[in-house]
Amino acid sequence: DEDVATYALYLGDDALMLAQRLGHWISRAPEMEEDVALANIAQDQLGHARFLLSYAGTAWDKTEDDLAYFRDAPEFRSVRLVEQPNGDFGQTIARQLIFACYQYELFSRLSNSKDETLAAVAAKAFKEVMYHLDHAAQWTLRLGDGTEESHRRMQEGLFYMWPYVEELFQDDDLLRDLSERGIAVLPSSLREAFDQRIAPIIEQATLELPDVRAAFGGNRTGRYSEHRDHILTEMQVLARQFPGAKW
Amino acid sequence: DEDVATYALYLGDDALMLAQRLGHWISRAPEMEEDVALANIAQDQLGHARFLLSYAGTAWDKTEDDLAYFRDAPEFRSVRLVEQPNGDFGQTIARQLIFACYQYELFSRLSNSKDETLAAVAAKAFKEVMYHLDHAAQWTLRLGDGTEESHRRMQEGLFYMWPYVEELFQDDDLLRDLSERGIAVLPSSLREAFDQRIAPIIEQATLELPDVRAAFGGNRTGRYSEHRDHILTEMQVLARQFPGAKW
Amino acid sequence: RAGQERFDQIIAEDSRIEPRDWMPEGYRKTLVRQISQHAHSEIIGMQPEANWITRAPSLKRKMILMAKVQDEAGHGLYLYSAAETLGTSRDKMVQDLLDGKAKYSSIFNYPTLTWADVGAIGWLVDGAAIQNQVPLCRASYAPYGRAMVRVCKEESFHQRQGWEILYELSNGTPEQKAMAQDAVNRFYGPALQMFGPPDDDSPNSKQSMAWNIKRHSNDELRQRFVDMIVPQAEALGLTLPDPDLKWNEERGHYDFGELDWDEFMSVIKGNGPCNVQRLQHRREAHENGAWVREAAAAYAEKQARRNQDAADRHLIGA
Amino acid sequence: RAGQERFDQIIAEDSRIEPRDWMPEGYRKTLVRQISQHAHSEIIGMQPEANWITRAPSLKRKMILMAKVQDEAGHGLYLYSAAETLGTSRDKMVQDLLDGKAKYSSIFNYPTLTWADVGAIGWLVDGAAIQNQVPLCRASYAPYGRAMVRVCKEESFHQRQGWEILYELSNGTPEQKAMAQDAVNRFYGPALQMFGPPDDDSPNSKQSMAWNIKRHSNDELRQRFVDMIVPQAEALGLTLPDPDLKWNEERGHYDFGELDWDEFMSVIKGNGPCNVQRLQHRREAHENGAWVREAAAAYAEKQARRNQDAADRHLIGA
Repeated sequence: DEDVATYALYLGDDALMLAQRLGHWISRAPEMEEDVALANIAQDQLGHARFLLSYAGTAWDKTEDDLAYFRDAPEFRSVRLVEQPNGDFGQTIARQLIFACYQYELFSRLSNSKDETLAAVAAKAFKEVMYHLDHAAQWTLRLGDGTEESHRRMQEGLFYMWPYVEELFQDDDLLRDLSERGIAVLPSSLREAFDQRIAPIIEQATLELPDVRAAFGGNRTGRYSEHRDHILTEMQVLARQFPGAKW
Repeated sequence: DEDVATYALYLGDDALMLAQRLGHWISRAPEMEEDVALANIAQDQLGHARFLLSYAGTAWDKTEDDLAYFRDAPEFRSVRLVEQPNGDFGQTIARQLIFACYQYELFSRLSNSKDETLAAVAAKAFKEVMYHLDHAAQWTLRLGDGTEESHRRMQEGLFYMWPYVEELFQDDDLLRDLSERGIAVLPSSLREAFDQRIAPIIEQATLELPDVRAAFGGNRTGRYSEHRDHILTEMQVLARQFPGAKW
Repeated sequence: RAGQERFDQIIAEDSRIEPRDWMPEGYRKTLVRQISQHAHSEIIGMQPEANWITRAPSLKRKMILMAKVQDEAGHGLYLYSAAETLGTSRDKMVQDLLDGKAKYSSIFNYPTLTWADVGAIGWLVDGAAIQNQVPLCRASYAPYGRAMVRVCKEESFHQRQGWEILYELSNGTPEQKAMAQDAVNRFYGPALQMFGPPDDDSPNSKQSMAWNIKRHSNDELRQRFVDMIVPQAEALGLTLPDPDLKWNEERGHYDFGELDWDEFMSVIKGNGPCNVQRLQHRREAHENGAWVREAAAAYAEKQARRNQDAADRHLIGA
Repeated sequence: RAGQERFDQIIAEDSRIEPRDWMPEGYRKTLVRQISQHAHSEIIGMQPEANWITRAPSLKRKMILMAKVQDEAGHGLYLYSAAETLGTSRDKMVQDLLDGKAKYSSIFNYPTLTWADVGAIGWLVDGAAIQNQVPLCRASYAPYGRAMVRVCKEESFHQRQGWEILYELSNGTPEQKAMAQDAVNRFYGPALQMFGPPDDDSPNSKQSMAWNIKRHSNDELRQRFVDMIVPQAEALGLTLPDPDLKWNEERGHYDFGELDWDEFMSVIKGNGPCNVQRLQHRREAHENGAWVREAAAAYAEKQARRNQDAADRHLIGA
């Protein structure tokens, strides 16, 4: 079913891009414990990505690596949030907080999908995302309610990432159709729960919900971010240098 | 003459890598005037690179773009200094100062090469390098003798780049042979003039010559820097995505 | 009173106002706003194209692109200088930009997703800019006019270079041609919107025209631009993404479809695809450069003191 | 006096010293130096491999590589903890590293130029590390031994994964095989040098062996390592870059050629290809993270105060 496969690409590409971004932190984190923690989260996301891309690939007779390494930028389906640069640690935590809140709501519902494979991956991912959310929330508190500088940086991180929140909850025809069939979760249906989950964390961290408008475009279409091509350039370079090689 | 062509690659690859590094500054410089200045220097270096790679290509029936875009990392012949990351502006100025002093001495002598093409490009490049040297020296003075922070950063920049100075002056069989034929300038013959040119600038800037040892390896061999592959990944991505295409 | 009369006379004669001349406050404010917005557009406008400098697919294209983005920095500098003659400092104007208080051309809030976008920006965005700017060379405020003369000379190169990029792509492989068409599809509408809202919705235009700053209405300029690019698109072998576009024999112009003004207003208000990204890039450059600018200032001050000391010593015969 | 006797007895019995036990200053210092160097090596050793995380050529390899570099961070943490039981704080040890006062294994001053280097590091560098570390699981200082048990378990995975990378390459395309051979050529000598200088030039070894910290001499360990990797190299179909390498029937060991000890000493003294780069990478991470660590500390303090206030209020019945 190509529709289900495309949906798996939506979710898998998100996880892959985020894993790639987080992977860059390893050996550069503010504490050695964070090298470990960020590597953990990166591996979880990469794990989701591998599972979802492999599943998507069954529809087109492609492997996870075919899909990860041999699609060009316009063919990816990720949202712009996960493609945003790491920036400083505050910016990364802002991205993590938003995405973990979103994935928490998504996977808790997707584990009831009528598609058994998606239900299984969501159930597994949900347990991991609980940790990601805890990690992001703890750091949001520490940074927001830490020093003046950390408060400013964390607030700026949220400001930078917030334009890409709305895209997480945009529906399209494919999603509407799959959710009617009980396979996908309709993104718009998650927004309220997301807001209720993230707002108290931001408030407790003495931070403010950013007053910034949603960035036009996105919606998993050809209107992706300028960053995507840079991410893929690095990720795909070696695989493409030796097409057909095994590793 | 493949030896002459290889020598042209030595010099051309240096200029190309540096142009690529400097090109990244454009739109990110500390003053808008510096966006202009660094773009200027980047274009000069790219101009040298194009001339030298085109000349080298005549020996193998290759174009400048064949050589720039379709060689892999081990086939490049650049020194490690020009591959070093931009870092902050102080680190970039340190790299500029060292390389401009080197190119100043190199081109002033190479303009007497018995190879007329090399002599011509050196004569043209020499005039440009006078400006690069002035630019780097002025900034070295401002940063070294500016604020406490700028002094520290400029000193750290020199410290970071200094391990790669010695490689600029290393001879090899090809260079010895070509210099006996009056075509190349023997790098070791430039060292004294280089030291005499750079030391007073560093001193006047209230900075110290770094007490750090030369980095083993290099010598335009397979022992290049970890950075080279990253530079090429970005530089070559599009050309390689469409092999044979015209632009 | 005498100043106002003299000013009105200069305008009536279509002569030029110089910085030393008296001018009404509204005229000064309008100019500062317009020139600084123009300067900001040049500076922010560096980013979408600079995004491709390190990835340009041939060394020749890399060279041309670096020169082009450098020109934009240069234009920004001329224009800030022109605005400074009106009594507002560049620092103040730049700070307004960084604080999100100042506007810049909303076209630069769109991303450059492929190499073809560099071509589309050159052809369409610089093309529209020229259409806007050529009449500004005759703006009543002399320093602005002089700055625009320099800018326009370079912009026409840029437009030609953009057209050439698209020409090569359009005559290249099918993938290259598709890339070119996609870029034109994305940039066509926003480029037409660079002339501003339709005349009915452009309340400030009338006063600017009365002051001989603006010479043509938004819709006039837009029509000229469309008339210019249609044959150019044909020569490129690319389609302009407007089903209503067709020659109107009667008017002697091309008719074209309604533009998406909701999108335009929404991008202006801040939700373009890259508004936050563009400002953050500029802020980062500014903040990362703060220590450098401080060092330059400290050094200049030390040098001045040293020169003064030397002069003093000379004076007392030391 | 009683402490010394007790210490000597524990060593004589080949039992374990615990942090609460009395120990000679030399023993403590030797251990702090050795364990912290080992911890630094894990932390600096993350860099050459992390360099390939974003470029790993398959998702499976990317996953394994991330896990591996993560393990190294974990090993660093265990080892700093073990060293802290000897009374030196992790902050102090890390500061010594950042100040260039502390050493780490000089192998990490070599660059990873290709993907095959990740394999060569796994196979040769982790292989040598295991050879060094397995006997350390029985080191007389108990916390060190316990840390090494955990480390060794994971290292043997790593060596196997490195071998597998090289196996795939060696059995892949000719370019892949050449890449693998080139990596082995570059890492073989430095890997053999990881055991330290020849026994004649290793003055500290004797004391360490007397204290049951070290169990085998440098040359013994090196020999074992060579004996182990020669058949592994054959299974890989790769050549070890040593013309003097051959089986010695009489000794029951492989003979091998003299290593380049001048290069070794010079890399140790600071002129490896990447010494400055590795330290700067570490310093940058540390400095860029300073505000984060300060925030965490400030937040922890606030929380402690809040808890205290709550407890106080409870106490006074408020």
